[in-house]
Amino acid sequence: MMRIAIPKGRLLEKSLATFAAAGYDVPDETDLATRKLVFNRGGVEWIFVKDCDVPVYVEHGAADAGIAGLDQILEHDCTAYQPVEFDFGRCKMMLIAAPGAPPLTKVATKYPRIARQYLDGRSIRADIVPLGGSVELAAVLNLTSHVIDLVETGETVRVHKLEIQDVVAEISPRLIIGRGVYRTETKRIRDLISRIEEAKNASLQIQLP
Amino acid sequence: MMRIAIPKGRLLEKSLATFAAAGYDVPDETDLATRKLVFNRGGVEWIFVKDCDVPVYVEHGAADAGIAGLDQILEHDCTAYQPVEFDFGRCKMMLIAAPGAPPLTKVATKYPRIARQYLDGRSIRADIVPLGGSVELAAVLNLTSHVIDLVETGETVRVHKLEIQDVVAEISPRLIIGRGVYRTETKRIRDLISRIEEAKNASLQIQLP
Amino acid sequence: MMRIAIPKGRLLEKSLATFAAAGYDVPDETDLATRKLVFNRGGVEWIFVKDCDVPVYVEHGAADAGIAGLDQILEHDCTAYQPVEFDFGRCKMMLIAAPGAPPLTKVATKYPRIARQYLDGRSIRADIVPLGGSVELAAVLNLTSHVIDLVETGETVRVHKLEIQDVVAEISPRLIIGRGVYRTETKRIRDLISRIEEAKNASLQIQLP
Amino acid sequence: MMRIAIPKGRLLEKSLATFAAAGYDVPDETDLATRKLVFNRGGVEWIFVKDCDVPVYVEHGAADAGIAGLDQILEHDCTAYQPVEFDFGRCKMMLIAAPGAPPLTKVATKYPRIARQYLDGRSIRADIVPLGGSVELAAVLNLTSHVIDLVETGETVRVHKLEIQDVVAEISPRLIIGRGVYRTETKRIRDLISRIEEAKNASLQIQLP
Amino acid sequence: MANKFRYPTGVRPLLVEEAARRKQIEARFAGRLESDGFDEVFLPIIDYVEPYVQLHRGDASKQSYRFIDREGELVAIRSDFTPMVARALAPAIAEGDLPLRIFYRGDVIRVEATRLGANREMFQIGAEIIGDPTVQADVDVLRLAADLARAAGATPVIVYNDASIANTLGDDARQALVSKRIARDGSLPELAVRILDGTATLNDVREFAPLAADRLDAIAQGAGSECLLQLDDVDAAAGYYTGIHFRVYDADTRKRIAEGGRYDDLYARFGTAAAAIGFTFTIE
Amino acid sequence: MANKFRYPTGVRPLLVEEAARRKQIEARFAGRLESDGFDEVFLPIIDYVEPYVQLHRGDASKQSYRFIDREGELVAIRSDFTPMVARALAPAIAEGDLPLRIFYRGDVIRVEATRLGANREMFQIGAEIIGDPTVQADVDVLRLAADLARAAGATPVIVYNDASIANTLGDDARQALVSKRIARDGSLPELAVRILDGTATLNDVREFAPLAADRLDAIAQGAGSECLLQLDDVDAAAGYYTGIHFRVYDADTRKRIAEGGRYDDLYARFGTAAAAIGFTFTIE
Amino acid sequence: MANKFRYPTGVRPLLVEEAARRKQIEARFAGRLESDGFDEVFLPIIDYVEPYVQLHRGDASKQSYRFIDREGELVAIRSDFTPMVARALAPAIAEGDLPLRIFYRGDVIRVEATRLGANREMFQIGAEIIGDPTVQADVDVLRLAADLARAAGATPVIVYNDASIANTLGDDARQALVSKRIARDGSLPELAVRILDGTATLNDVREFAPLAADRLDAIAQGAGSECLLQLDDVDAAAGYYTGIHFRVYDADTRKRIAEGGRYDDLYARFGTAAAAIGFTFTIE
Amino acid sequence: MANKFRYPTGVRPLLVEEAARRKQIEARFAGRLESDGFDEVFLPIIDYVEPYVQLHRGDASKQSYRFIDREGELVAIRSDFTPMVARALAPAIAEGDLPLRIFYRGDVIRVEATRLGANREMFQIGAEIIGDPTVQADVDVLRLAADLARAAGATPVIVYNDASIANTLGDDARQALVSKRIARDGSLPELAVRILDGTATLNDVREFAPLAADRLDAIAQGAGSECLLQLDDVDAAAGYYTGIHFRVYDADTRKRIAEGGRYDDLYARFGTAAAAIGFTFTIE
Repeated sequence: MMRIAIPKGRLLEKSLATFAAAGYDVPDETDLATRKLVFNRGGVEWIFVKDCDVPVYVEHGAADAGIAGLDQILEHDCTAYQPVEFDFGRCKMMLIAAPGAPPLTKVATKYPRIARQYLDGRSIRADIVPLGGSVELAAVLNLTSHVIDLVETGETVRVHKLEIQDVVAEISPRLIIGRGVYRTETKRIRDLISRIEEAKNASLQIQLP
Repeated sequence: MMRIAIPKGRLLEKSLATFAAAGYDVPDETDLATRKLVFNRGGVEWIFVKDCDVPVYVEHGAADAGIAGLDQILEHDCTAYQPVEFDFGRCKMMLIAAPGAPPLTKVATKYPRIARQYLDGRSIRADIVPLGGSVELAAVLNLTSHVIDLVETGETVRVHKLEIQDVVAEISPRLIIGRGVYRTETKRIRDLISRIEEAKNASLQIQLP
Repeated sequence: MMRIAIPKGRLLEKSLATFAAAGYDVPDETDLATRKLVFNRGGVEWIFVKDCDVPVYVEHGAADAGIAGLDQILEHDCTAYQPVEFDFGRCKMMLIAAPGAPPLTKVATKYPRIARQYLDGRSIRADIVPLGGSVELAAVLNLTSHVIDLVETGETVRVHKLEIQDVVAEISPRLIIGRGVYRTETKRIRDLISRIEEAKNASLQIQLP
Repeated sequence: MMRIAIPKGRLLEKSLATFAAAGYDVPDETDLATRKLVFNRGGVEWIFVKDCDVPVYVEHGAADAGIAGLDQILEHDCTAYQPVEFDFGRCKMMLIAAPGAPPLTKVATKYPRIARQYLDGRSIRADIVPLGGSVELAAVLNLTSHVIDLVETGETVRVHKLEIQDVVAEISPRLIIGRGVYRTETKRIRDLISRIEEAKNASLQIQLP
Repeated sequence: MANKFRYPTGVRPLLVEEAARRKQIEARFAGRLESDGFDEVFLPIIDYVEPYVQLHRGDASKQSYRFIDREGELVAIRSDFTPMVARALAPAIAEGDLPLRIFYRGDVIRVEATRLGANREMFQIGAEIIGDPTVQADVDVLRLAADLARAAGATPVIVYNDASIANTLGDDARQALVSKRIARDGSLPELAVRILDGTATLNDVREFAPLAADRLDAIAQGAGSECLLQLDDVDAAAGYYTGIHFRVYDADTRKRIAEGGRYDDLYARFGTAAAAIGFTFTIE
Repeated sequence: MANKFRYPTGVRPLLVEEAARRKQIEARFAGRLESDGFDEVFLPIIDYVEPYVQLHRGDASKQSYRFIDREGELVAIRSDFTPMVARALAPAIAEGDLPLRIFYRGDVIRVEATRLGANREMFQIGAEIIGDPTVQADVDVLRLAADLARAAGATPVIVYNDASIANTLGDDARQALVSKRIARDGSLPELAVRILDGTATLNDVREFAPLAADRLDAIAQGAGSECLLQLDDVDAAAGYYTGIHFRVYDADTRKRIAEGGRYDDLYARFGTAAAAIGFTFTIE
Repeated sequence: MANKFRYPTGVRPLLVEEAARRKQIEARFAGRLESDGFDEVFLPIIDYVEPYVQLHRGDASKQSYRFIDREGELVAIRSDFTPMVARALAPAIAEGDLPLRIFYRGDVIRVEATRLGANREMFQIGAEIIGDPTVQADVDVLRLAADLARAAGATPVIVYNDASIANTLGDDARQALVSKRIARDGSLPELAVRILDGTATLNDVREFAPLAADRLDAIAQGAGSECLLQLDDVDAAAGYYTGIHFRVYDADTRKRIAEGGRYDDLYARFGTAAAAIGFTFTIE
Repeated sequence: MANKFRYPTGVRPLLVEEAARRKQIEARFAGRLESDGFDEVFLPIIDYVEPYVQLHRGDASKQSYRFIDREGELVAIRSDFTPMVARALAPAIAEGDLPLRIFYRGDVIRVEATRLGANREMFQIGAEIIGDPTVQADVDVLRLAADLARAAGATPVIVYNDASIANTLGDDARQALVSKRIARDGSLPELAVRILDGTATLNDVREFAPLAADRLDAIAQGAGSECLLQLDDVDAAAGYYTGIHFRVYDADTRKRIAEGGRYDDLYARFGTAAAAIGFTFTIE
């Protein structure tokens, strides 16, 4: 039986919709209303984990496939295959600061690995302060002059009277597949991929006109 | 003006109650119902951050004082002073596994630093798999054989049909004070400490029959 | 005034003859019969030192020029210029062993640096035992199975009933010139070199029938 | 059969005399007049090697015992036992320079290891220039400001108009015994030692009155 | 250090039971290899970095403990066997000796901050045939790898491909095959798309890489049923493989347990041209 | 580096013949030890320096390759087995398991610019009995060492002494015994002089070190004829030996081939008190 | 390495503007120190680790870049000046020269995985008076530190204590003072509790540590108003301080900018007994 | 370590008098450079090895202290300034800023087992003009070097040549010029023989290397009388010099005190194309 990891956060609904469109029997709203995190449906074991944990389950082979944002894939240096990139849930990793901020020497973020790569790539010598949440607050309260965070609508940035200084990375959700299962269960995995790809393309065409 | 960091999570109410008992004018329920995270009350700037970020703000001098669990203090290797230990919110960091689990070689946790120290101290060579949430699920789904997590009531452990194997650490909330402010604002900080200590002792006497 | 280093050993006579043929006023036999080692003649200070010390004096700038065998030049890793190579005093650095000797694992020599380079170049892992003299005796007395030494006539090898296994290097005497003096006294040094070169060529033509 | 190494240099006669006084049948003058270096006499194989090579033969077990100056023992970092120290052939390792020499920054010597230890022990940062002979000449010709060399009578120092600045080490000849043979041929070696010791004491008493 | 029970990353002692278990595994492997005519060589636990510089893929060198020795040379603790075998044997090979059948074993130590955990000491045992460029050698080695995997209690699935094919497709196609994410907008060769989709056949490949296609055909006829040709099993960098490149998985755990292939140019780099094919099992 | 055939100081590959020879020696040693009830343990090729700091005699630590690891710790490549065995086993010993009979083997790598040459890679194989403080264990170990030496083709001469005796004589006497040069002017204890001259008996020793004398007496009665008590075999520093300390020589080559002794305090340093005696053979 | 603009942890170049700024700061410090009769010494950027082993507090040695040199010695890149000054000067001090006024400056490089960020290169400039054990020297040094802090644009708050007091209170009390968490159940000396509460006076201290109390009294009379005696400013380990120990904070940023104190035993460790007091400013 | 006064190879402290002397020299150099409009930059004492790998001539990298840092990267202590300046400045150069006049100073530390002694710590001070490809820049730099040498008390002799000429003569001729030993049997170009004999003129050179000849002509007209064109001053490897390459000797001691030249390709390697010429004085 195949095990698929679904992110519990902002990608949850679209992820389930995609699998449903691909013909999978996914857990429904009644299921989700329970506190349960594991469901067997249509020969698949669906597991619901935090967004940031999807790449971990797939990398370790504890899930065969999953849907994860590129932010989490990069942050975990996840080596799983990423055969399908989705059009929903796209956003940007941004460098944000208060207007008139001094040069960047200290930056708060939930993504220390991505931040490190960004800084190194621009030869900026700055300390990274890892935070667990409310990252923009760090710039407001002068914990750091800058923050690096995911921006969807930009509302949080505006509310905190901050401004965007740079795009760190374009972020999109991807279907990820573990390397071991891809090699040893090639047939079933290729079937999964092509069904998801078709569902994606179908949804694409619907959106188009 | 003094800035005090309050954890938004499970310690929120007791933390505020303690400061109130110590005579501080703390934000009230109406305040908290807003989405705001920063309040000025009675000459103090109260900031509400994630539990895990309190030690970060205090360590960096972005808050003068705060209340943080020992779990977060240890996990961040925070060097702030810890003059008062509270009696509320105590719990235990536990090593948990399914009944009949194999020897520990891989452990999932939200506290990788604490886990590393625990394993090293027992000469156990095991991989640590850092997770963001639902840690017990890792043992259920065989991502890892063991998990290390905070246990308050033990309910989660029971629900997942796991069992406790060892106590990793006794966890209690503490008042933490930054080193720089302690030295340069000694008088005001000592006043804060003694007021909190009195409030704690008073509440202690109330609890005693 | 120029200072020239003459080797006291086997190259002494030919060295002096070369400088004489080049028109220099060199110390004569009466001089050499004294125990003196330093002579002023014709605007040159002639110093007589051990063969192995000529490269040292020239390298350190304590002599401007000298005559030294390639064995000593290599053994001291001497960086002086070697503008003229002489035809007298040629010999060979040889690898020598008793007939039927075991594979080379330990070799005695007066030239440890040359031996090391020889062994490394052939990927032979062997210990080098540095000796001060009577090197062939080492193979006779089984201090080592092999020796590396200079061979002129081969007489010593025969007397000790040893045999030659390999040629380590072709050795010839050279005129050597210090790098500093070459650059700062270019004119005088070039004059010295061309005089010596002519004297060498003249002697060459004499030898040819 | 035992093999004993005799130094060919300044210690030759006294070394042979000591073994003779101890009742050993040593090679006589006629023997020494030949170019031979190995002799069998009275159940002992006597080998004649350069002073500096005695410790090498004993250290490697190619000779069972020998007589060597402390200068050569130290210079070769020889680990052989030194059960008897002789009263003949004593001299001193000296630091020598021209009158009014500048501070020591470069020193020529035949004993680079001993020189290094001397300099390190006095916290003197100086380059060592290893030479093969005529070491005092180096100070005369300004190759180095100082030299470290063995001084017996002091004649060489006076001739070169140099002066002694310090005593580097007291040097005496010693009977040396290889470690392996000492342990596996204990009886015969102890016999050798006590005979040499008696011979030494006898000669001591003769000299006394 | 704080803790007196810790060992450096990548190593730990094996006490009585574990040592016995390790010895049993070793014996099973070594016994089979010896009975097949393979001779053992012992390779040093440290070696210079420089001779291998051009062989390392990407940051591989950072995976090993490295340090400067007393002569100022950069030295690494062994973290990969195959190039070491070539460096050790190349100067000693006489043509008349070929083909040689060699095996080796020992610890490899990696210091890398591996992704998502996994910092264990590893034991490797490997074998190679030197001087035999034939398809038969390829097939023999595949069979031997399968047999050894079975002897170790695994259910082998051997995925193989020819390392030279990816070179013919261009960098963009290679990258797409590595990530498994193909732009279906016609910007990539159709063959690449078909390879990824699993619809490509050796006939499709033959057009671009006729030798590799023929070779794979011949191998397929000789190889056991546990061997699966997977044309999309492509690495980001070529490494030293020149022909067949395979990985052995355990179908039960889905973990990779061995890797191997043909590296006909490797010995020439160390001074003696000789075809070679081999594999290495990694035991944690 | 200049030379592509060189290997770092202290290591080199063993190709087919040499590897076979090494395996044969290993098999002979291991076979004998296993049949005597010794169990093998595997020890890591690298370890931290710090746990062993107080055990090293003089500049011993400089003999090994040392480097700083990624965590800033000082790490060394294995150059001596005995303390490693104690560190590895001590935390795992349960009292009921004792006495344990353990053996181990592997390469040790030394980088030292050794005096007068001698820079070869070395293979060591050793054994020890943990938790048996009796004279019988001392005698058994001496016999085993002699048997193993014979199995390796040597003619063993085992020189032994008790490491605790030198401590009772004072530093001056120790130094004299180490250098074998004794001032005969009455400044040293008479016993020291007699020990050096070879005239001291165990009765002489008994006055100063009664326990050691009795122990040596008992050992002498059980030990084979290849064992020679040599009271002047004293080291400059005590090291970790607490009782008998012996060296095995090959009478044919006069080379030392093994060293061993009793180190009853060593395990306690690593957390579990247990008497222990063992030895290590070194094969170049 | 991936990135061609990166520099190793703890260092980076200072280009024109930054270099000019640094030079200005240096000039301001050095000018003041020279006009006060301090002479500069230059200290090496690397040194052996061993001479300082007993001086390091805890894991301090792991904060610096360390490596093994060509002779096998452990060497560290400079990460703390004060003990280096003592090692350099001690062999050169003649008694007649004392007191000496010395200053020094230079980069210190730390490699530590610091808590919560902070991995910058640091420049230090420090001064010390050697051979003057008087209270006046203590006071002079406090005043000098305050003046230098002002010259650097800071508003100095100097917190001082006597390092010898904590030794008289016992380990439990020291630990309590370090963590600022005191068990108020009578298990600790009352003095410790009062020190933490800020109610202890020098008279209270005098009972336990009369010399330190008198000394602090005398210092208090001479020290400027920016100096605050804080008896609870206690470190986990004594380090090398023997008397006054102080830290200079900038009241504006609440950051520590300098640290210093009296270390009368330090020079003796390097061969020449001499009282000494000094401080070091750290500029990021 | 044996000796508590020793410092690692290549470093030692400078106490009061020596430090004062060094400061005086520094001040003289820096004063002159600043008054000529050169701005100082500060360069790190350690840097990664990798960015410089292709620039090193031969075993140069072994001359420096090298070690592996906590991230597994190979790091070296500074042993040559010029490429470091380019790496530090290249990313920061804006075209409008050019030409830049930069100087730098600091210790360089070499660990090499130098031939025949000479293991001292060295201080270097250097300057360069970036972005000015003209002959005038060459002449200005030669004059500046001569002036600085005089300011340091030396009698400068500046030997110069064009590094590009040797490339046109072929490897054999280069080798002959490096060793100064020419085979006079017609096997080498006649120009090489004449260069060595000192009879070659720029007209002879012009045939093979017209640009270099014209440039040297122009330089000769502008350069002071202390500058000597020596066409036989050729190095074994080209290094990074692309045009004039010169060495400053002190005629009194015959020692080389500075080296410099034009390296118009160096900045491009670090990301920003810019002509550059400079020199470095080395003070022991």
